[in-house]
Amino acid sequence: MILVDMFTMAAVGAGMFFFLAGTVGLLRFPDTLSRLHALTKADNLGFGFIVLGLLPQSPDVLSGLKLVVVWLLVQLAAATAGQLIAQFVGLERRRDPAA
Amino acid sequence: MIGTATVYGLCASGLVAIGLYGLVLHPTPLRKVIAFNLLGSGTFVLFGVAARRGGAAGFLADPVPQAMVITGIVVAFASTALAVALLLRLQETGASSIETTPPEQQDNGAS
Amino acid sequence: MIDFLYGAAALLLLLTGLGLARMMWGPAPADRMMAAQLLGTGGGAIALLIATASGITAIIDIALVLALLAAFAAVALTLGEPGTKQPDGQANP
Amino acid sequence: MTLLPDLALVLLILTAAVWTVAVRDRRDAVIGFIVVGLLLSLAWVRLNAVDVALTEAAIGGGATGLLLLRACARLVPRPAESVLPHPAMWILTGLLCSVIAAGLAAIVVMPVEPPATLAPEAAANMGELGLGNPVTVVLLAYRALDTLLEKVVLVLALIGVWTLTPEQFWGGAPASLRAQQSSGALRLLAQVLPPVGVVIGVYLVWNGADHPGGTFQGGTVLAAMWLLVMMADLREPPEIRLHTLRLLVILGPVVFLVAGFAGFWIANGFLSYPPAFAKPIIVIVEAALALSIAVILGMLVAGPAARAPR
Amino acid sequence: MMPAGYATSEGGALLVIAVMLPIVGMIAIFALGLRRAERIAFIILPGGLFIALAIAAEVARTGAAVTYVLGGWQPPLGIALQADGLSATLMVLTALILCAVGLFARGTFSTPPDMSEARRPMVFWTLMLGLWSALNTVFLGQDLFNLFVALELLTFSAVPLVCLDGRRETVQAALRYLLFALIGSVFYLLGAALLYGAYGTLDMAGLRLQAHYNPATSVALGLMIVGLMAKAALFPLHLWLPPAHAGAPAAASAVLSALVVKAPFFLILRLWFDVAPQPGNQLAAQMLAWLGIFSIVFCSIIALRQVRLKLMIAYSTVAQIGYLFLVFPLVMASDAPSAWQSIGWTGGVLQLVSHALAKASMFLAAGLIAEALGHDRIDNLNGAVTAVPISVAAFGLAGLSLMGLPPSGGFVAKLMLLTAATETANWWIVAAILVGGILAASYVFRVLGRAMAAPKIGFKTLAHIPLYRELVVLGLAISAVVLGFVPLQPFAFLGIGRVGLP
Repeated sequence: MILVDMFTMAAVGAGMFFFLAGTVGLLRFPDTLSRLHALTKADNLGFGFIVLGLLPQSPDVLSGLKLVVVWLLVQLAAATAGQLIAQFVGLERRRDPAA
Repeated sequence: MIGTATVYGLCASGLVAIGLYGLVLHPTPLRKVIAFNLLGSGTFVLFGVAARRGGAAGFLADPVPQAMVITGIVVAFASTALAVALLLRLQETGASSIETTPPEQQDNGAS
Repeated sequence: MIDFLYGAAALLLLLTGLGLARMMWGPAPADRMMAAQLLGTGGGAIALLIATASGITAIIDIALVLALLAAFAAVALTLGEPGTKQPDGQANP
Repeated sequence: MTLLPDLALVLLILTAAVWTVAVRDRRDAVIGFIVVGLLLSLAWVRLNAVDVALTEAAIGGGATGLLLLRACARLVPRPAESVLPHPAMWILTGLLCSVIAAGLAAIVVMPVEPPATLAPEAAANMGELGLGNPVTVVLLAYRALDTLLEKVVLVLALIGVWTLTPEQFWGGAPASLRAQQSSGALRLLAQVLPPVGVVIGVYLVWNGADHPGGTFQGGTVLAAMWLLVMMADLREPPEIRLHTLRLLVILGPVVFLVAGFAGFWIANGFLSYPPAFAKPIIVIVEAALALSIAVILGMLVAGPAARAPR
Repeated sequence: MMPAGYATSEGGALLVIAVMLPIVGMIAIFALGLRRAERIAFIILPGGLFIALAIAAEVARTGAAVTYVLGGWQPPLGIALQADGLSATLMVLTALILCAVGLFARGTFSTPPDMSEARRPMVFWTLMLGLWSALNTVFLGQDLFNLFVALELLTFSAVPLVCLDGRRETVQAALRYLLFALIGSVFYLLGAALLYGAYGTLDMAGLRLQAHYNPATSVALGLMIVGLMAKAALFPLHLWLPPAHAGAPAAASAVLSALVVKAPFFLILRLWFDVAPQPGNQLAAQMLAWLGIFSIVFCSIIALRQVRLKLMIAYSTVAQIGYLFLVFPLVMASDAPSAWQSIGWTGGVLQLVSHALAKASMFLAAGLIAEALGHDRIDNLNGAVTAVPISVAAFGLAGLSLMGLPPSGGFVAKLMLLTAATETANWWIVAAILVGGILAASYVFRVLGRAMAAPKIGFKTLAHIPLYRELVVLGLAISAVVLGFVPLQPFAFLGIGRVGLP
């Protein structure tokens, strides 16, 4: 039991670290595309580690399954949103090179 | 002693004030609609505070105000949709804000 | 354990909350949208942590809906005319 | 437990709200509003109102944001006209709003003892119906009339939006929701997500009888999936004269009305259910309502017809 | 929690049908091929009138309120509908006016033969029926949240009617109307949230038993009344009304002016006398009356200066609504044993009813005049009397009621209000009623003078108006006049089923 809890703490802690990294990147990086990169990292790794850490704590199989589905959906959303935002930035640059 | 519900009660009051301010002062309809939604959210949170305080009989929160909020959110969405459709139509017909020309100047047979 | 999870949720809220600053600074709509994106996924993670800590599994469904609609705002943004600033004459303090 | 996280959340919500109202650009304001919605769904979790949190997540994060962003995209960009309201005006308004907020705050910090609640009454009558989710019971049994009328409100809103169709386009299809630039990523998302989304939507409706969730949350998720498919240009919005569309719109209200009137014969009157069949009746009504809500919300976002019928 | 003790009475099911029948018709029109819109509406209209009359008869027969508890769930958990004398009266009024308007609109909103479906007929008839259901729910509802839903139903039916013809000004008016209505709804809902937080019930009877003076109650009722004032277009929140009511098609304007703005007033009345702790707040009553006085004087003057006929009538609506708000101090200061035995109360209700009939008739008459002449500029109405003589006559008869000249319902109503005001020494109200009457006379006679004048050379009518449409308008005007023959005393019927503290 203790071992499981320690695993959870470690994994959630790691997830928090990546969220921290993502937020810092979002705030500190100089241009939009590198900020986007940092954000995707937070979504992928941060969320992944938190789900990984919570999995052993889930009370029943359905909840565990839902956790995995949530993670998969976040991956998909992050990938798509990243692409779309990058495209959006590209379009914006082309239209208005000064920006 | 301030409880969790009270904290959100203050949140509700703040949202109401902010929404009302935007609703009164913004000249453009779209911004008014956004402000209306903030005002509505504040109102709903006020119901939520009553719900949370009313948790009893094995329920963590009183279900009656929760149901009212869900109904209210649906109605607020419908209002937003109608308002957006109206303001887009207004643009198509050539006006750009709700500052009307004085009605007296309109001149053609009504109905 | 429960305290740890609640603590983690609170910390995560603060972290993602900092992202709000990016929403305000901008400068491009894409930057603001990224902040919204971070709050969406962060909100999902917070919901998962609270669900596990409180034992109310229904809260996982909230994370599910948030994750399902996480990309929605970004998709909707591409409906817009890219690159056109659309000040609507509003200049409130 | 400490109140600090709650205070932080409230602070974030209010900051985002102030920014939403104060920012100049209207699209930025919409993004701000979406953020407020996301944060509010967490607030609803803290208020122990999981059903509402689900609704807020589906509506605030999905439907309303999409509706408003689409409006931004379709409104012509206008040069900034600096109509700064007169200082006296905004000071006065600010004062008025502060007074109202202070009044509300003064009332909410003094809770009544014992708390005013209908929870015990709601709990006492739940056994008869065999449903586990008290909010669903309130929505579909105790206050079924409100819910029924609210569905009529939705139908009327749709008619109201359709009224704005220019005469020559009546019966035609709404303007396309296609994205600015076709994108492989978007198309992929629109192919992968909807099957999952539909399962989740159905799950929310089904689960709503006994656990948080229900018709509106499930219906909104279904609508969101439909809209996604339309935005990825895999489907066009349907023509508003289509008979199937009309039938889907009224399916929910009709089933609800039939169940209501059936109460005159099989139970004690309008909108009452015989205890033995209460759960199946409510689940059928919920399913029909969810389908109608999905179609109505989708069509409300799509807007009035903008093309002549084929 | 004290159970309010509702019990379904014998004819209770009629109340459910009164609310649901229009909805059934609306859904049928929406689904069943819209070519049949008008035909379906003409099945529902007499049906609804019959139900309303049956409810009134039941109230009169039993001498008590008719009640229906939905699903058998006792309020405050569940919802009850209840018809007392006042709500039965208003339901009959609504049914009568809607039937008249339906007859008037017959043909103008029918589907052209070469189209499978047209926008205007479908929208007009569905919204009319939606409106009817909303009004009936407002009159019957006993639960403040149920009434919120009813008010929203009303808004969503009324707003699209304003911009039915899609002209720019009407879309603008509709948007403004919607925003005002939404602000009103949010204020109402805020008040409801506070009341629920304080008492754990939104059932009116339950609140009446529990409500006492405290900050929560006062703020809640204040917010709700302000919200409803915005919806009822009381000065200074009236700005949305004139463009909205003037822009709608005549049939819709008639319903909006005659009925829709009365629903929020009815709710203010109920909040004031059925929910608020008694005795009511003297200061608030005086304030409402003062706003009423401003409405009467200010908007009558503006009406006098209008160029277009429909806008003039719309401003006159705001002025006439002002009279309704005079009721509060008059009833409170009266020494009658209960509010509804005072002459001010009866006068107020009579003003509501007679204005509804007169204003519906006036808007319809204006519509016919505009159809016949092709415009509605007041200065150019010469010859209207030769084109549509009956409509001009109806306009004049309805005008009697607005001016408060005998014989008319408006005369009796204003006389009762005047009597109540002199009895209670509210001299400002006396002055306002007299000035309002003079101003109304000026704007009505200005129109009549033009309409009776000889036509200009080359005058021709643009459209032939079928006789039955003119007769409908005349019928409404005559009923407003006939109300003038009621006795000058409180009606017992209006007090049936009204409970409350002495």
